[in-house]
Amino acid sequence: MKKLINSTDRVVEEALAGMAAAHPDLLRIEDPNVIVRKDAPRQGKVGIISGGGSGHEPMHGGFVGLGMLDAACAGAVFTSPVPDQMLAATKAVDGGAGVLHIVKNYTGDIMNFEIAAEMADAEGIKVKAVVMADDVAVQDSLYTAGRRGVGGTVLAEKIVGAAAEAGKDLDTVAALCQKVQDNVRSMGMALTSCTVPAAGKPTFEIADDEMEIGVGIHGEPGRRRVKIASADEITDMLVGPILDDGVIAKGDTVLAFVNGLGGTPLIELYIIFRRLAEVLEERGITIGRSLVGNFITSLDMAGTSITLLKLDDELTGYWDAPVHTAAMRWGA
Amino acid sequence: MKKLINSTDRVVEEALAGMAAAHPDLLRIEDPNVIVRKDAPRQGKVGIISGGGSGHEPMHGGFVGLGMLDAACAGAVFTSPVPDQMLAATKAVDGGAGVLHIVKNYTGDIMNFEIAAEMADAEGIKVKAVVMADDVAVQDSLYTAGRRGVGGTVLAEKIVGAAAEAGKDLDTVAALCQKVQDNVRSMGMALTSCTVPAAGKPTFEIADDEMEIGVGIHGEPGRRRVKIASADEITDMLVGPILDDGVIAKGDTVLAFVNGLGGTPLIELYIIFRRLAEVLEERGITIGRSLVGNFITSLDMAGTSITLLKLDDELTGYWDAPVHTAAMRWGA
Amino acid sequence: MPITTADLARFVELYADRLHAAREHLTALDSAVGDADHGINMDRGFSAVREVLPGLREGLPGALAKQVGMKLISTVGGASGPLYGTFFLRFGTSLGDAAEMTGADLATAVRAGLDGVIARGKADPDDKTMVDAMTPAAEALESNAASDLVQALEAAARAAAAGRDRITPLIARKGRASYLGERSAGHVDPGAASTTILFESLRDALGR
Amino acid sequence: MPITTADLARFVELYADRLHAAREHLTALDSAVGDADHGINMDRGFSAVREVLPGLREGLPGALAKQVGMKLISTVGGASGPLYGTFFLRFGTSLGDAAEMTGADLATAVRAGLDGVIARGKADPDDKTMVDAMTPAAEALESNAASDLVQALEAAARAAAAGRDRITPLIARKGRASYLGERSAGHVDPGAASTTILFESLRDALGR
Ligand SMILES: Nc1ncnc2c1ncn2[C@@H]1O[C@H](COP(=O)(O)OP(=O)(O)O)[C@@H](O)[C@H]1O
Ligand SMILES: Nc1ncnc2c1ncn2[C@@H]1O[C@H](COP(=O)(O)OP(=O)(O)O)[C@@H](O)[C@H]1O
Ligand SMILES: [Mg+2]
Ligand SMILES: [Mg+2]
Ligand SMILES: [Mg+2]
Ligand SMILES: [Mg+2]
Repeated sequence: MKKLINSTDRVVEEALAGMAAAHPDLLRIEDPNVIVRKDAPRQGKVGIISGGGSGHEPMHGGFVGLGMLDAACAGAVFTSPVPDQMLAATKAVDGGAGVLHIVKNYTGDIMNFEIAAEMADAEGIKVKAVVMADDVAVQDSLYTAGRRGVGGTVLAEKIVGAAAEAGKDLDTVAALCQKVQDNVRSMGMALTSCTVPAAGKPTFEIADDEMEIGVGIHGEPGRRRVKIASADEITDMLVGPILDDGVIAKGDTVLAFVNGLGGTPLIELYIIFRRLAEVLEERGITIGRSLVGNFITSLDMAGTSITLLKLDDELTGYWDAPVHTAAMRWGA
Repeated sequence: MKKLINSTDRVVEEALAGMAAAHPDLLRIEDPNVIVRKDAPRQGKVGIISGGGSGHEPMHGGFVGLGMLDAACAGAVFTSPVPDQMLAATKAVDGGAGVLHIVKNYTGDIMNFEIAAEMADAEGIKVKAVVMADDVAVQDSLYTAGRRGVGGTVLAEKIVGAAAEAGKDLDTVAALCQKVQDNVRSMGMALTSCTVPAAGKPTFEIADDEMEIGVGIHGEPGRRRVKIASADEITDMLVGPILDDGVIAKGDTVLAFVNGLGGTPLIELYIIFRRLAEVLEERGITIGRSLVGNFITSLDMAGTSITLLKLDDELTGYWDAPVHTAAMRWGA
Repeated sequence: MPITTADLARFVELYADRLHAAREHLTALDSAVGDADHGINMDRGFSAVREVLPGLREGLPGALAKQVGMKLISTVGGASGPLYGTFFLRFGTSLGDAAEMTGADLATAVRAGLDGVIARGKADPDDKTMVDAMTPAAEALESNAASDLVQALEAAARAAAAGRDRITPLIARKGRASYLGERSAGHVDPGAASTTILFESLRDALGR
Repeated sequence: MPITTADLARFVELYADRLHAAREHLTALDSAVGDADHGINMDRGFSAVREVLPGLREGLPGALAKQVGMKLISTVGGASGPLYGTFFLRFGTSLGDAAEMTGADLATAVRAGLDGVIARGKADPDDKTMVDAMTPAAEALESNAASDLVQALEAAARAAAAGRDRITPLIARKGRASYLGERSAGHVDPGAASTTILFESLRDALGR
């Protein structure tokens, strides 16, 4: 395992300390491993919090700031945070208008957020939760834990954060978050495994001529293991199932998001974007907005994911609204 | 070699096509592989161009836009662009006020930019060139090709771009670029080699327990090969030579830039930043501004580089000025 | 012979030791079907538990179990944190203010813990989770409650292991392993493995 | 027997073939001391040259060499592009409008090319660059100019190879290899290797 770390036990704490040192204008770190917007709580504003296992940076801590998250909870690597964190975050950002929990659909995240919501409720804070579950690699059936929350979460946090910043109330931002979920679909693939620091070795073995299609952001095995293919073929293997899911159709305008999983350089992501634009054009779908880069990663995994969000004027407006966080910034 | 590409011959062209598809609001691609700011040339504004081998994305193409570069020339992977490209870029951005070439100090880049400048001169365009050479890993002696241009280039492009946007003339922006060069120092290290697509295998072999200190951004071997160390020790090995170089001293305020080389995830970069902040504090140096992320990469290499720029009000003001490019954006 | 707080503390300590020893093994199981952290998670939680254990030895068994549960909830995270946390919390609640417990009390407490796990995780039988190891263990304790404690604990440990092995060929329908669909068949469920270690530790700590 | 445009074209073609064959080898040499692209660069440039060659066979030898040089400058990039480009450009300029060239003209043209390389790259002798292979080759051609062309070309090829090998133990002081300092000693310079192939191709194409 080759990593820039000091000790496998202190990875998350030290990374958060680094964030605090790098972005004192944006955020502060509170115990236990909660990244809080510098000026939280803001009276009368709905608080937006999210969180999950670490190892997906910049998600979620890099999205704390104006127009996006009020706080993020950083769990151990690939492990849902504990309820104490979500409770601390909820209290830190509650400005009297209630708090929205944006939860990625994983068994652990769901349960820990649920417990936190029960605790917050007991303390008299109004909490709503919306579950993101946009990964079409998982069949949406009774026989699974349901679709995973992946790239769509990044877009939801930006859009919902803008609405909260604009003064919308808790019901409205929760409904907006659900609207993003209803209109966003993603799928990813890996060329290599990630290595969890505490595990010390790659999560899965994969041959030099193989790739994993439909991989999860925690190195969970995907839909199938196949022979490695060209960037164009890979793009097609990801876009196909997204479009087949039926949410996005001919005539729609989308936000096209090509994400890197941490070990893949930007030059390759643009090669994927080239083909994505070509496929969408062929299918009569317009790219209204785009995002290319490492936003929801899987430690050092090489690979990519594609996320498409069907846009309308409301979503586009919130997407374009000013945001100032460590990892996403415009108009401010 | 595991990469998201279609053919080793088309890597650069296809990545540029992807950039054009993703950022039509910012840039256009002109033959031969020149990334030009959408609204170039701007009458009366000094044109700022840079360029170099590809494989360092987002540098330079990701820095084309408002307040930064007017054009970037993308050479083959790790190979200086050819003079035709710099000439085309120079012509595309010349708005009558002359053009600044920001050149990284590599033999090939210097010679190719020189030839281009001779050609531009023959066509009556006023060109000045400033050479960036901030890598303290290379002894600045007569016995080398001189220090390499690395992370300082990113900062120079931002600062000089802001000055040009503010209407400064060619001599002024050239002097400002030289001022950045005089006040910026960098050093990098690698945990793994990069793999040049056309070469198909890693540029260098490195054992699982070794790292390369002082590596170049093209996978050039560094100062020394040593046993792998902790993130804190590595940070010290990079900051030490930077501070020993004498440009930055106790009492100074710096822009602290921790850069990823392409295969290293953000979580590790923040662990490096944590120690960097600690060391600077110990040395009585204040962090005025910071930048953390993958800005000047080396394909899929795992590793990091640290860049420190001594700030004054002028440099800080230009750093803070609005910028809107694919990879760096604020205030716009 | 009734079970005391000291016995319970010895069990928790032994379980903590064994989880630490099984850290790599459980993580390897989770690599195959999940995200390679189950051993790390359990070890982190029980290391934290170990630190608070001394302060709990003097109190009631129910209080000890509840504190263990709360510590797990606030240190483990993931799926196993709320589940094992709830198990110990409900286990402790079931004991009430009793100063000691019988084998029958133990069976009741384990059943209460299991019910909590099911309420929290909503796993059905054969979803291939820890529930499939915990359920037969709880049943074994119940059906042996009248007889010798040593025998009951031995039966529970065997039942947990048998449950773990029985579901190995199944396709997972809950947790991360469910993403794998058919590819999950043939892999040992990490949570069922850690639950088996729980009942083995219970046997070895109390079943002298 | 004078050297014609056809001869020169045959040389360029043979050099292109041999660079293509040596692509991996030259790149491997550059991996050790540079950025692993010298073979790729040269092959890219001479593939482009090969495409324009047919149109140049009918013209003057000087024009052919100049077009080769310009093609290299506009397709190779890196250090070798401007250097080899300048070599062929100056080589061609030295031939002027002559329809044919003698062995002495060839020696003069190579010297002019070498001077161009030195002017462009500012390498001193023993900096461990292509100049250290090109210089002895140019000298061999000059000192054998009066004698048989076959013999002169053979001497030049041997001299280039000897130059390449002579500098292998040295520490590089120009180009990327200079970053290595003492670690560059013992490695063959990629540019000296490609220059040796140039003079070997010249010998084999013209020295019948
Ligand atoms: N809904 C559930 N109900 C009961 N047990 C579950 C459920 N989901 C997962 N588990 C158990 O949790 C184990 C995984 O725990 P762990 O790896 O620590 O958490 P995570 O999956 O969040 O990484 C599984 O092997 C399974 O036994
Ligand atoms: N200043 C110089 N003068 C002459 N030759 C040089 C100089 N710098 C480098 N070279 C030659 O160029 C070769 C490297 O070429 P190449 O790898 O194609 O370019 P780059 O170094 O830009 O990647 C070196 O092996 C050396 O022979
Ligand atoms: Mg987990
Ligand atoms: Mg090169
Ligand atoms: Mg797990
Ligand atoms: Mg080279």
